[in-house]
Amino acid sequence: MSQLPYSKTELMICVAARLFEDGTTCFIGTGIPMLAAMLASKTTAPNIVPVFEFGGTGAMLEELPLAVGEARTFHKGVSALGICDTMETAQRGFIDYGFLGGAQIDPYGNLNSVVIGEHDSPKARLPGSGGGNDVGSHCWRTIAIMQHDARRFVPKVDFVTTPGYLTGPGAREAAGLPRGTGPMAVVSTLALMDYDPETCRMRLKALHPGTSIDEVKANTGFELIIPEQVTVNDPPSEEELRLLREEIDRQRFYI
Amino acid sequence: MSQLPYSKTELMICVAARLFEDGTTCFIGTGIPMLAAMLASKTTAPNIVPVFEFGGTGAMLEELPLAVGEARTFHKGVSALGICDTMETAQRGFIDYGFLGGAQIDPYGNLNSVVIGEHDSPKARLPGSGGGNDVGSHCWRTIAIMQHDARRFVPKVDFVTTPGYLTGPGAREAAGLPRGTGPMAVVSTLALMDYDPETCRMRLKALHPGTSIDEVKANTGFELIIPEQVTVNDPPSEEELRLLREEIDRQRFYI
Amino acid sequence: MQILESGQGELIQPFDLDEFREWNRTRKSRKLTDKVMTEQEAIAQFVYDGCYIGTELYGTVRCPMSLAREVIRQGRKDLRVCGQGVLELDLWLAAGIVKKLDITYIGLEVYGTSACLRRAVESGQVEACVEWSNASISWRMKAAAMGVPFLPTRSMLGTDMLKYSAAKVVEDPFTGTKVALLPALILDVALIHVHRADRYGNCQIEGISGFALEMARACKRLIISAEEIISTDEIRKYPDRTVIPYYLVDAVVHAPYGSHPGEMAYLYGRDEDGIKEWVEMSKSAEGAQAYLQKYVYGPKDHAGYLEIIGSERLARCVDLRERRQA
Amino acid sequence: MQILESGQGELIQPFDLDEFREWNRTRKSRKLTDKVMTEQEAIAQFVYDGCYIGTELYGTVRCPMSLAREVIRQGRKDLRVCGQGVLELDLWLAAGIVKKLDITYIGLEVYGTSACLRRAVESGQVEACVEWSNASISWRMKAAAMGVPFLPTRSMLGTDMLKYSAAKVVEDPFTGTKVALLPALILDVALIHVHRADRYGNCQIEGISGFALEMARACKRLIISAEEIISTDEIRKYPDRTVIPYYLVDAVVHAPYGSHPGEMAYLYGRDEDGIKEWVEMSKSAEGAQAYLQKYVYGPKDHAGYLEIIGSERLARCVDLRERRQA
Repeated sequence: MSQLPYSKTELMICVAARLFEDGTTCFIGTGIPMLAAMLASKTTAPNIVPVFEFGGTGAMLEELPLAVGEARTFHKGVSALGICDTMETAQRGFIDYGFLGGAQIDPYGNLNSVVIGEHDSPKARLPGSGGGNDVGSHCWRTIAIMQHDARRFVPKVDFVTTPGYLTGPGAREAAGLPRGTGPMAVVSTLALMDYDPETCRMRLKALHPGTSIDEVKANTGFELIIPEQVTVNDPPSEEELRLLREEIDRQRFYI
Repeated sequence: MSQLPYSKTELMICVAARLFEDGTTCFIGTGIPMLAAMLASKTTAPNIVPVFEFGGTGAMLEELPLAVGEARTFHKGVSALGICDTMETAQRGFIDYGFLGGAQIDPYGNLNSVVIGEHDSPKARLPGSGGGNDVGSHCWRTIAIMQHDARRFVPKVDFVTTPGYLTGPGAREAAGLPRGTGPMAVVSTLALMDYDPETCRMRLKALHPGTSIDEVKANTGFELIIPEQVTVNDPPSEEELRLLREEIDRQRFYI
Repeated sequence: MQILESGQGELIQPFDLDEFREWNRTRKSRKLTDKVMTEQEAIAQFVYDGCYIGTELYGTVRCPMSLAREVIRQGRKDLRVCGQGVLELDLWLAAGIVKKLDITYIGLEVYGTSACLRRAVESGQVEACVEWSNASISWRMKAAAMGVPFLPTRSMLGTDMLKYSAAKVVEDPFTGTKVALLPALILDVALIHVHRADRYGNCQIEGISGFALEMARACKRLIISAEEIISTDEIRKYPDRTVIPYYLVDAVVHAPYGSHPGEMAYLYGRDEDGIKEWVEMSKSAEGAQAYLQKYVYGPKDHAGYLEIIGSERLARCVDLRERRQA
Repeated sequence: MQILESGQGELIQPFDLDEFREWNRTRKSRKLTDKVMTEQEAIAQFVYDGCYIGTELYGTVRCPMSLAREVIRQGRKDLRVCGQGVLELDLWLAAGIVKKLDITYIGLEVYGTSACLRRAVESGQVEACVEWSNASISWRMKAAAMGVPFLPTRSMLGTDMLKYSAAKVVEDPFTGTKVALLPALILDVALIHVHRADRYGNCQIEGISGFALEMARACKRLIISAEEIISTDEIRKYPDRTVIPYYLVDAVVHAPYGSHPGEMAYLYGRDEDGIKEWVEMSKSAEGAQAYLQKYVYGPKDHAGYLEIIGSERLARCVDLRERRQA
């Protein structure tokens, strides 16, 4: 990929940014989601309402926030209360989309960010849920943004931190999670995935330019549904790259 | 009493005011408690912290509030949030005293301010609990301020709105109310009462000047405990009367 | 954790959290749209016969009185109503438009009990009075605002309040102590008066916030009246002052002196003569009707009402306001 | 309403609401007493080995970093700690003073995972990690702040989070839906950094309040550090800005740049170089110790720390601050 005029990360950010629906509320986690939200707000979704977990709502994203509580998350915002207000707003059904990361994802979109291995004697202790579980529980639709490899796309996550479709159709509702919620998409370094509405299992939707179905399969540790129609995502436009490089992440924290 | 240089109401306010303990938090209901709190803050208890249910805490009582939510309840206050904050502060055990009124009181200090007669076909519909039940549930000690007559001091209230000692010793704790709480005193137009620690029943403590034990008994609809020692309350001092008439209730809403 | 006691009061506004979520998803725009309209338009559009409605704070303090009068003027009826009230609920009771009450306190504070409440309840015109304490009703809204089905409390335990409420007593599974569970209260319509709002509905309140934050988050329709309409730039300058964000709001009504004859902290004091007029006239059913005729049915709208009051009297209320310390 | 599922995580801070009430009655003065003291005095007086302690907000944002460093400097150990952390909990983990964790997130945000957390947990130095989501831990404090034993939520349901927490799942007796009950969390000690406080502890915060309101009301001892000490007259001018009233507070520490290397909204931005220095050094246990030596054990106090940072660098942080819109 090195000869391409953009990195995998830049591509992933661009594809994620295009998923933002204008005029919706979006719960934004640390990292790539922040870049995607900024890019979206400067391109196709100027009227998204970013919500950051520690209280910032409706900020104008003029500078890239590096943390979900910092001043940029409520810069010229419409409100700035606290985490309870934000999370309760989500619990009441006011947050349309949640953008998340994780260390592992399974075919039902369950995410792990707690441990690799056994909980009480872990091979690797990961940071923990943070707001991830809450976002996955309460937002209407969630979008995961992940590096794509077989160690991350696993048949069964070591620990279900953030609920996807859990064990399949009806499982969220049976567990008491709000009706009609669940994962919508995964944006990886290789492709865009969605979920089959019948089985709630992950499905390839569109390849990134230069990626093959076989490459995606080889880097996925479970059987991904491959529909007959698989499209190809547009590469980053010149304008998208300019915005990312010259306005959004000038200091290159991520790209 | 008409030849006395003060009214029964003035006397009642003065006796109530003297019960305020300096340096404590006091939940103040509408009416007489407000006058008593103001008088206390200008005399023996300059450092009481008045708490009003809709959010005002630590106000300087320079003008008589006429309502528990008005600006005077947080005038130069230390905080002004909302009713949940105030009531939760009480539920956490931060409010020492609550000053209350009611239409009926029984020997255990239970207060009624909901109905006379049956709830669903009342002889008289009264205003309702307001914050009364909450104050009686959560404050450490409550003080009732009442007109004294046999229709108000009854063997059994028609409706238990605000919990006193309920049915007697241990009943509050058995019901789940916070440990160690309960009524402390009743200030009436005739006397000051407290509660016998053994039985939790109301007990005469001190007569108002010019009142006899027989008069109190005749105006009490249940058997009041009469201890061997019954003292007499001091009449309003000149300074107390001056404060009440010239500073606190200049417009004579109450006195 | 079994149920030890259930209040026999009717849950007069049953709730469904998932349905509320769906409402909030589909009926509440996230877009910044201009919501400024008149009292007439707001009440006509959002308040309907039989709806469950509430007002914040209460009649003499930062209360949406211009909206409360308009509800009567438009002939809405069979309302199910929550809360405490001074004046505003009295007017509704006098107008005969209240069918059921989740009641905490309806009275005249310093001026005693409410004759309107007595007439309406003792005659059976109000069909149900379900009892709650002031904190309990606020916590019921807080439950809805949090998106949860109930909140526990130690209020109401051991009393007849519990018995005539719709609360339930359970044993806390962590410590074994008894607590009352208060069911969430999701209002159909809420009316809230604030100091300042922008055209989209972002609101600021000065002084105590009563239960405005909870109620604004616990309703399906929210009508805001505001003393002043300010720019969104001003809102964005102090996002930490926005207690009600725009996406909760359905209508913004510019209502100067909207709380009259009640007060508005730092802006104007209460109109004691105006309050006393109601206190006196409401003692009889006829007097109450005469008052309604004069102040509610008579004037066409809030501007008409203020004309009756007169600018001199309003100016006196301004003189009486509490001032910020210099 | 039976218990459908119980998390197997340890309730590492059991609670007793009546005991908390008694504490609040007898150990929290209602008097306005001067509580200003140094970091050394506050930590020496109120933080003890084995106590359950928490910090608000987190390392890079309005975090009581000067207090967090002093806890290490004084050799406190066996701490039981709640929450999410960036930097501040990293320092504690590196210093080996944390025994048990109610964990939500410990990491370095933009800079990735925490090597200190990995070393401390994978080695068994931290004896227990009980899992909670960010909202859940805040709601646990909110339960304590409300004086109730639990709050319900729809977070954590259906996941391993519930299993490794100390929450319980029940059926809501009003609607039959499942909810998780989160047990109240009453901290022994809380550390909170604010923009302004008076000498008694009345506090104002600018911008988001994180979970400061909840934590301040959910602890037995509360140490406030403040960028600025202001007069009580100033507090009384805007009582609606007091998010933490004095009676909750045990100590007030004047700590300018108290959140460094994190930011303080409207006052100073984050010191990226300072944060990166920790990110790099903390990758190895030795590096982390060297950092502690340089910035924690080395300087005598917060003033000494600020001398090492230097006024030029602090001035650069001020230049980077977000400004209120003109």
